[in-house]
Amino acid sequence: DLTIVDTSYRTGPYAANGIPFSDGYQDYFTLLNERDGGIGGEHINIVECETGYNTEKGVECYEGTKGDEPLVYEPLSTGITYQLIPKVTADGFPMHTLGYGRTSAKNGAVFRNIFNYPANYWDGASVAIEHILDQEGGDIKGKKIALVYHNSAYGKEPIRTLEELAKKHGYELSLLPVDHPGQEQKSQWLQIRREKPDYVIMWGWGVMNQVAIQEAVNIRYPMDHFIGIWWSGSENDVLPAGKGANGYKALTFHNIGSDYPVYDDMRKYVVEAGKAAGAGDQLGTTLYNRGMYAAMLAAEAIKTAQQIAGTSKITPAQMRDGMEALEMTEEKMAALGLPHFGPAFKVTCENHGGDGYAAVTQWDADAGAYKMITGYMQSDQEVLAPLIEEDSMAYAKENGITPGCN
Amino acid sequence: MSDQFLFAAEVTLNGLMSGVLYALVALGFVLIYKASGIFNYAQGVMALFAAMTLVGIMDGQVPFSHLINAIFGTEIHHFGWHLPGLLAILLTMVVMAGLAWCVQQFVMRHLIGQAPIILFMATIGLAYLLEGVADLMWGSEIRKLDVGLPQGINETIDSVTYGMFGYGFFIDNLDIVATVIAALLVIALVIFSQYTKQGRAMRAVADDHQAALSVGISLNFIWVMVWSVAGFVALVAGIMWGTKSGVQFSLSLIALKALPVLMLGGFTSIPGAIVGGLIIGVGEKLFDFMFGPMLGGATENWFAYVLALLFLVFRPQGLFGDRIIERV
Amino acid sequence: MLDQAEGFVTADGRKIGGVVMEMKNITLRFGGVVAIKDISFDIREGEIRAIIGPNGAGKSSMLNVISGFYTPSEGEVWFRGKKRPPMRPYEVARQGIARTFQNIALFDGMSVLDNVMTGRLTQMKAGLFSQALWKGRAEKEEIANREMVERVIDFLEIQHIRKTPVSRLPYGLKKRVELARALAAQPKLLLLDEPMAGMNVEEKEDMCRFILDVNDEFGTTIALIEHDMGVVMDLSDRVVVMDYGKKIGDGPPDEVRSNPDVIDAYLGVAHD
Amino acid sequence: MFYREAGDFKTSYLEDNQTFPIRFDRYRYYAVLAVAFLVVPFIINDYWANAILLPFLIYGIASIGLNVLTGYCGQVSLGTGGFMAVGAYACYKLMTAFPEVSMFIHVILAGGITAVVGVLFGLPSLRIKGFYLAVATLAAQFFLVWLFNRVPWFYNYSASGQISAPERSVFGVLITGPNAPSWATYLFCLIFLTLAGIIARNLTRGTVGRSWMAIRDMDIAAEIIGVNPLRAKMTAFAVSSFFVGIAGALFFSIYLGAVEVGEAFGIQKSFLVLFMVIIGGLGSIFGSLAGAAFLVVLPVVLKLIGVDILGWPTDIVAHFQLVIVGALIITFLVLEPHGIAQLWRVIKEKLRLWPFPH
Amino acid sequence: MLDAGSTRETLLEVNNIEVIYNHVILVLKGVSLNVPKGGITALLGGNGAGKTTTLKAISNLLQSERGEVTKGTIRYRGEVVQASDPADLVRKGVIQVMEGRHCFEHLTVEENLLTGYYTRNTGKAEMMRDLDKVYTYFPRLKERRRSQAGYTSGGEQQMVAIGRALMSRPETILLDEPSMGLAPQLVEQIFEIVKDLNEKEGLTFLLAEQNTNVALRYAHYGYILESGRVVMDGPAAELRENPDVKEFYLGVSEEGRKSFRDVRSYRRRKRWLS
Ligand SMILES: Nc1ncnc2c1ncn2[C@@H]1O[C@H](COP(=O)(O)OP(=O)(O)OP(=O)(O)O)[C@@H](O)[C@H]1O
Ligand SMILES: Nc1ncnc2c1ncn2[C@@H]1O[C@H](COP(=O)(O)OP(=O)(O)OP(=O)(O)O)[C@@H](O)[C@H]1O
Ligand SMILES: [Mg+2]
Ligand SMILES: [Mg+2]
Repeated sequence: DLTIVDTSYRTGPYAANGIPFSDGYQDYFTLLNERDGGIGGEHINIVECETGYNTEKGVECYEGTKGDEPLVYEPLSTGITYQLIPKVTADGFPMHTLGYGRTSAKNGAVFRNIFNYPANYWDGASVAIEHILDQEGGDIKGKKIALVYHNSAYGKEPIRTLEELAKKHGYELSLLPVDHPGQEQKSQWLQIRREKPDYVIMWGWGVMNQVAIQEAVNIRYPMDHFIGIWWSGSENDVLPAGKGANGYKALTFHNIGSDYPVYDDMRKYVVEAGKAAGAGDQLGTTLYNRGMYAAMLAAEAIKTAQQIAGTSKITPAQMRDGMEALEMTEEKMAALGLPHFGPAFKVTCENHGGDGYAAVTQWDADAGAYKMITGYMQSDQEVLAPLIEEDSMAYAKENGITPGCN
Repeated sequence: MSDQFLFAAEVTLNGLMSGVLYALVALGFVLIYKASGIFNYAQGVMALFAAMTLVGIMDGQVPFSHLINAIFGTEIHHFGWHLPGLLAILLTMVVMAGLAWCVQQFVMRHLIGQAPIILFMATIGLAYLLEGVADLMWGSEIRKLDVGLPQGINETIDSVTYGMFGYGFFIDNLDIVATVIAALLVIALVIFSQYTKQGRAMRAVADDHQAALSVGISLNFIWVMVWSVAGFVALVAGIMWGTKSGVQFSLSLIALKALPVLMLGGFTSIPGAIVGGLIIGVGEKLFDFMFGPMLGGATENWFAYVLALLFLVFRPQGLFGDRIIERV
Repeated sequence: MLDQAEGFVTADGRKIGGVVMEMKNITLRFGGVVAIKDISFDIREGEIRAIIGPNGAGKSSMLNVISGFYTPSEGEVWFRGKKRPPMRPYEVARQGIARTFQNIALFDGMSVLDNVMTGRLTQMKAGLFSQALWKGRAEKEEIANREMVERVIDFLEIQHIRKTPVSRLPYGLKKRVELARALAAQPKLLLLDEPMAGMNVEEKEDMCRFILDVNDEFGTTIALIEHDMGVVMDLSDRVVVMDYGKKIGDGPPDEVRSNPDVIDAYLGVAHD
Repeated sequence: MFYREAGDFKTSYLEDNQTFPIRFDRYRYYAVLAVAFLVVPFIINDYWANAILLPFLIYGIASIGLNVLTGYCGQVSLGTGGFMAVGAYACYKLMTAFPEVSMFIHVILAGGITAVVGVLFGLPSLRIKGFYLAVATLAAQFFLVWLFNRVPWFYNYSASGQISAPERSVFGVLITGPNAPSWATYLFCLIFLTLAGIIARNLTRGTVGRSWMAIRDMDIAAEIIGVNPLRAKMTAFAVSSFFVGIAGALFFSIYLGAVEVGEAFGIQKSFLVLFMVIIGGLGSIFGSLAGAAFLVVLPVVLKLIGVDILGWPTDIVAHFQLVIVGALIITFLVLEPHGIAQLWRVIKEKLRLWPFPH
Repeated sequence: MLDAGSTRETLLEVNNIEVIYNHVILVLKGVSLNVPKGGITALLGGNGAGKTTTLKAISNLLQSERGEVTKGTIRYRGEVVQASDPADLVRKGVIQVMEGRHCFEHLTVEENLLTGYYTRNTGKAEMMRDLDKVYTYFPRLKERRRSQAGYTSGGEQQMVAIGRALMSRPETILLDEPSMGLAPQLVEQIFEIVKDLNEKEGLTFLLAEQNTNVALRYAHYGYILESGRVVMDGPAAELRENPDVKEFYLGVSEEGRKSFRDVRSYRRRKRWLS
């Protein structure tokens, strides 16, 4: 048996987002267990631990589960991630933060046990600008871009990148923080209404997303000029605003919808067999897909690790090596029944974060679904790489880590 | 007129409207405080519970379905009906009255004559309980609430003001509705508490449980009544806020927006809730408008509290609160 | 008989000294209500001074003015020959004025002992650090004051309830604890607001005994409000009579008792 | 007669004044201390330390602090989270600025800084009372959190705005960072809790304590009796914030290791500590600890029963947990409004009379 | 005639009740009382004897003080009323004037009085008539009708409390220390009112009083309570003549009333029990 811990949150302020993600994450492993008899013959044992998006409970979950020798942690909370970075490093567990967490963990030479492939926040910020550039025919000099962000470590992540990119592309960036929980955003949106920025980028989570989109609809902000990060891009976020939300854009680093062969198996082996983690009604939603994607990446890493270690019963340390050697290719994804589901990338010790590919989706209110409207675009590595270097080295210095790959 | 000025005017107007929404939540607090001297921590959760129940009833969701399914392995989710908003609201009111009865029967009745802080604590317990029950009953997904309230920019005001100043004012239709409802509620509640026998009894209860009992006021009745009314107010607040942001856990956090309003207006004053709401609404919006950029924004959360605090230093019972009796 | 400067000697031979406290033309208003109208009177060293009058006459308000809780709208308070500037009640307490309250104001959450110990707060000076470590001054002071307080407790015969929370005590005992708390402060001037309300004759007798003993043994000056005419007439050396905020009589008990205004406004029938 | 105090005579006021006047209590207290200091460190493991004991010890300190203010001095405060944040950030700044200085000193200094801030925010209490004050203290909560979020100096200009504790040791033993052994972190916090308990107890049984309680029970009468309300309230705010600040410093440096201010020290924290104090018992040091233990341990136990033993889905367990905690709070209050401490007192009184009903 | 008046019919019957506070403090140890219809019954006794507790037990107000009646029964007109809601009891005609006033501080004097009318539904005109009646009893209240009760003097609050009870037109009034804090004139006046109501309207009174002197002058029958037990009872006239009562409760010994100044030596009270 191999153990996977799912630190989920099905209660509290972010439950609506935590549930589909966790469902997808668990269902994929259940599928492997049911259909393939596990990975490499090893049954996957899922241990779920409820964090309520609360760091202390996250720590408790970690301490409570680490005795089970789980292969990887996926906390789905930037706060818990920061908590666990030193702990997992000391205890030798790998941790994967899929599109969240500490961006500079991309530098695997410093963050040996932390992985944040295939994309991180800074990639997100960069791709959003990339998309705007596309829309504007490559020139956004003098354009106004507003960032509406959750006033927390998470929300502040893209600021540095956007500022750097502003220097490069010559747009004007204005910052509009929204305090937790973000139920009331009138002043931010009145300001947007007055200043009429050409684009609005959003870094929100939870109720902040819904309110922002509703307010944008209210002031009749052109929705196709409103771009959210992937954590602001779930169905939950647009549904309360109804038809008005049509045209809203959000980033993603994986595909959406349930139009993949793997879903047939999923229905057959998991949902209809009554083995689904949740109600089984979330298949194909953005966050469910993201959870499943995370599970799939973990499963592939396990396979890689098994190959390297030459044994099916791997340890967390071997899992770490497997993750560091993970290579996602189109063929692999197609074979899994998930063709083109995410970007192809290859993890190395120097690069724990993938290549920073992301795409843009757009909400179609009539169809009630997001649609991919672009292919995967790469973030501006030229700008990002030095930033990551700088931040990770600062961390290394503060914590007395000698960066290195062996 | 300068642009800056017009914009400030627009911000002010919108601040007033947000203030009304805060006041709607604050009203529930005031009612219960007035009738029992209890600071009802559960008011926010009640709004959440009411809104969830309303949506659940409208959509014909089976209560506790997740739990039932988990235990019995069944697959039930929906009754398969869709009720019109008004009917669902009526049914929700019945549920809220039931809740009020339970609160009275299982909590308040046993705590007659206790110190305010202990009653406060009991409402904390209630908040936990209710939150858990709401989740078990209706699940934690975000749901859209649409009882047919208009939403979005009010075209008339926009075009009229455009004609007048060359700058169209933004006013949300939902806010207008909220204002009307709040005004009606306040008038009704003021009349009730100030001029009726039950209202007088309610205030008597707040002062002294024992003495109220001794003159024959039935605390049971008063509390069921007041909690029902507070439940109704919570429902109204839940509908307004739920329409804005969808029905979800965070609705229970709107209580935090109501607290400074409460302080400013006075815990015991119904009109105070409205006036306090308006002041806080305008204050925080204008402050953010004028000093936000300088201070790095997101000042709203603390500004309301600091404003209320400064104000209280000069008038410790809030604007319209009952004078705090200090005698020996 | 009254010699303004020197004081006088009472029938039973106690010597009453000079003026300690003098109220000059005190007026007190609350919004529209005039609780006290232009009242002057004095209290002499060592005497028992009674204030009487119908309900709502302004007696308690007068005590509140003396103890600094109300600031008079007009008029002056002279204490020990000096005009008293406006001060906070606790500063007044530190000058040696202690009191009891009409509606018992004990500290409900504390035991009788602790309540009485609060009476000594004005005397305790140990710093926070010393108290935190319970060493040095704090400990010594605590014990010294405890001894003093135990004497008061013995004196008032409340030893048996020393450790009882006051909220559980019956009314009468609460009044006694209040007196104990005031006495613990070893005041120069003791103000008592209806100390005997709600007591039966026997308890009143005890209470009178205590009051007289305090007055005798420590020479404490006492100002007291009481509705029981028997008590007032027997105990007090001089009586002020108030009615609707005005002073309608002032003098030795016998004189007051036969004052027609007083009979009219307060006593009803001439009391025996 | 399980519990006896008869035959336990006191011959001096000194003895009568001690913390545990009853011999039986005193022995039990020594026994608990002995186990906590001499036995637990040897059997502790990471899970017990990080999931249960550290949070218990730290919340214990915080709730002793809040109990001083709320339970003893009657000033209800909802600013605890904000004050804990002050302690945490003070500790962080001190740790990074003076790496060689002992953590003991940093933690105590952090407490001191918090005390100053606490006094500042306590000033309005001279005018504002009751629930008005409670709500007013939220101003401190929100303002402080906003400030720490806003001013980069506080988080040493780190990109994410988080602060994380560098490794520090005391007497050569690591006590912060992931490699700190759990017995060391445990002992470190335990020492602070013990000190806090003793100091709080000494203060509350002496002069300041009485002036606090006088203010709590009837502030006007207290002032007329001679209690200086300014002094009483400000010392209460100072002492309370001192403890809360220490708790915040430990919470950040020893327990979590990295915090984001809004999340770790948000309003939820303020409420949590207040719940502990009220459930445990206002005006009781033992109550503070009991309340902390209750709210730290209960969820863990419920989770254990629900998930591990009954095997229910985690979300249902989590929801039930809310229901059960809520119902328990209410039941407790109905049974005994003055908290666990009072419940304990009543049980003792009953035991003393046992087997007679009264 | 004062000492007659009462009828044979027992209205309120307290049978051997025991009251415990806080689960542990036993306060009443078997108290039995009979209150005849149309009579004035006095409950006398020293501090802490349990008078207030007895009255609260009757009117069911103990619950909020964490006290409970653990033994015995209380009947009103033959009906067991222990379990009923205090409000029901008021509707049945029993109202209590609590010790220590208990006014509604934030309500005005007039509003306080009107709360007494809560259980009645006889219309506004009736209400105003009753209000006027209370004002004629207590003219001082009329002057202060618009003031917040919390700011009125102690005696005024006592008047409010009594007036409030009268507003409910009860059949039986439980008066707890009505004379406390009232000026002598007013004490007489209140007892005159009691007598008046008793004789003219046939109201029944149970009054706990420390002012034994006055109480026994107006009451028909008296019970004396000592540490939770009834130690003596009898018609008021008899009690007045009892030497012990005379000495300890009326303050008169063989030599007649003595000055408070002269009670030099401490005397230990003679206990009837224990
Ligand atoms: N703080 C206040 N605000 C308004 N009115 C007040 C205040 N304090 C006292 N009064 C009024 O002043 C008058 C005098 O009150 P005070 O308490 O001094 O009377 P008293 O002589 O002590 O009467 P009693 O014998 O009934 O206690 C009363 O009518 C009372 O209502
Ligand atoms: N809430 C309570 N908790 C505990 N004990 C109480 C409580 N209330 C009263 N007692 C106790 O009950 C006993 C009787 O009190 P009660 O108030 O009935 O006396 P009382 O006869 O009315 O005295 P008084 O004349 O002083 O009013 C007292 O010894 C008192 O200590
Ligand atoms: Mg008075
Ligand atoms: Mg009594």
